[in-house]
Amino acid sequence: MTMKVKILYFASLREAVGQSGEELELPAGVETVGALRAHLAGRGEGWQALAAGRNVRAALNQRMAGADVPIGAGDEVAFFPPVTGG
Amino acid sequence: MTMKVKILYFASLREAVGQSGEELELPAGVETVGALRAHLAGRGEGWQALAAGRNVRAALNQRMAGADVPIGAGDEVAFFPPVTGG
Amino acid sequence: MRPQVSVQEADFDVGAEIAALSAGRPEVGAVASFVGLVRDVNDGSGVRAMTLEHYPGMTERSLTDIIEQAKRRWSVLGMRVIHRYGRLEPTDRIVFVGVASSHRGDAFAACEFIMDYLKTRAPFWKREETPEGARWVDAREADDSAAARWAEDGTGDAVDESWEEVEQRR
Amino acid sequence: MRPQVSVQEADFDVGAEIAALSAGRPEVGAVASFVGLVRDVNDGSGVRAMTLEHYPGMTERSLTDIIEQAKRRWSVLGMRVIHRYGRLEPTDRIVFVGVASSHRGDAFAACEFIMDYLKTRAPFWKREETPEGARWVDAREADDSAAARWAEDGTGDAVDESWEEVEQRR
Repeated sequence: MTMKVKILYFASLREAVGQSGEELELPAGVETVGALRAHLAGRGEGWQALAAGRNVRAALNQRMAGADVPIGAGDEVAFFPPVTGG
Repeated sequence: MTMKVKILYFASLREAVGQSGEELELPAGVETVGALRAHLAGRGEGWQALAAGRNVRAALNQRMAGADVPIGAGDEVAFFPPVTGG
Repeated sequence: MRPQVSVQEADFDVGAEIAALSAGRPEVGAVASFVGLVRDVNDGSGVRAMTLEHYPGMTERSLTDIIEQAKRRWSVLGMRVIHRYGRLEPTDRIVFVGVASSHRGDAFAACEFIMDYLKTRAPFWKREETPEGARWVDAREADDSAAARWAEDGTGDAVDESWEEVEQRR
Repeated sequence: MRPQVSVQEADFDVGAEIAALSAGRPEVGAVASFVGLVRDVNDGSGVRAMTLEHYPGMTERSLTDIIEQAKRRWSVLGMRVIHRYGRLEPTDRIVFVGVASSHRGDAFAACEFIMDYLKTRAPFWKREETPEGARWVDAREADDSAAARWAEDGTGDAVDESWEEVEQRR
């Protein structure tokens, strides 16, 4: 069974990872927003911007989501720095 | 020595006393805003709107003034109900 | 120089007033504003129109005092108060307050402060025309308590308390 | 029907937006509004211009969520939020929030609430051009605490806390 998710990166995080988004087949064991973040940070170099200790926020299907929130096939997951609107 | 003051009445109080203002030679012993109010209330009829117990505010020379504030020659004293602006 | 306070019969241009508070001033990051309008109901009665009476001279002075208090209290870069008088009908504008600041917290606080004090201190009186006849609007308890929120030490409000309270205290 | 939320590159007409909130609605007595503008300084550096990036789709959704929260919380008759994105220069308008109510207390509170939440929850990011180069603006501590004032039970804010706090709590 395929477990594809859509991932988006914004602002300084988008610049750090060098792309605005990607489609990804979830590796086995990556079942939460936090696990996905850790998986991506493991790619090294610019992806370190997603490492633990960095001030990163996430959204699942366009709603703010904590690290524990489960993810599944077809979800849209976004990572970005704290917002600075208005 | 003459002790003339200018007195103004506004809104429902103006209607109650039947005039918008007057010049008055202060009677002997009337030396505060409160004493002036009591003096005017003593005129009877519509002037009862100035009697103790009625919700009346006063200004001396265009600033809100309590009953104890002294008045003197040339002052402008105004009596009116609580304001309802905005 | 534009006036900070206007007491007038004429209507005003809200967009132009707000724009003027920040025009050519790149240090302004926030403009909070308020527009008060005539409602068609008050205390359960239908209101066809109202007439606002004021105390010429004291009105301008009290609005200027309120603005000066706000200036001492918050970091503001510009303020504007316009209050109409005369006969007004439902949906007509009555009052405008606009405050420019570098930051939104100061702009909001000063704007609300000015409105609360204006309601309780500026010498305006409303007379409403209802189907049951004309009537003077009574001061609302809620307005006094809104203004009291801002009192720091009570001295500024002492002259505003009702006469009865002063007399009872003697 | 007019939209309640707009996310757009174009500028907006503040006077028209405020007027629309009360037009033909004689039950509206108060319209509180806020305009946010680009400043030429931030954290001590000169700002020549800035670019606002956003998350299309989530932006509209989060602004609509904020409005719905405000509706549940205060007695409001109309609300309007406009937020621009793209490149903006000092004195340019960024954001408009307007709230109509019967009473001014509700209008002010809902307007400030929406701005505080917008600053901390709506997915916008500012990149400033300064003489030292371009830089992303860091989230300000003051904005988070302004939004926290409104939290009733904490549940709504739990997802907004920083990742570090979540991890430390485990």
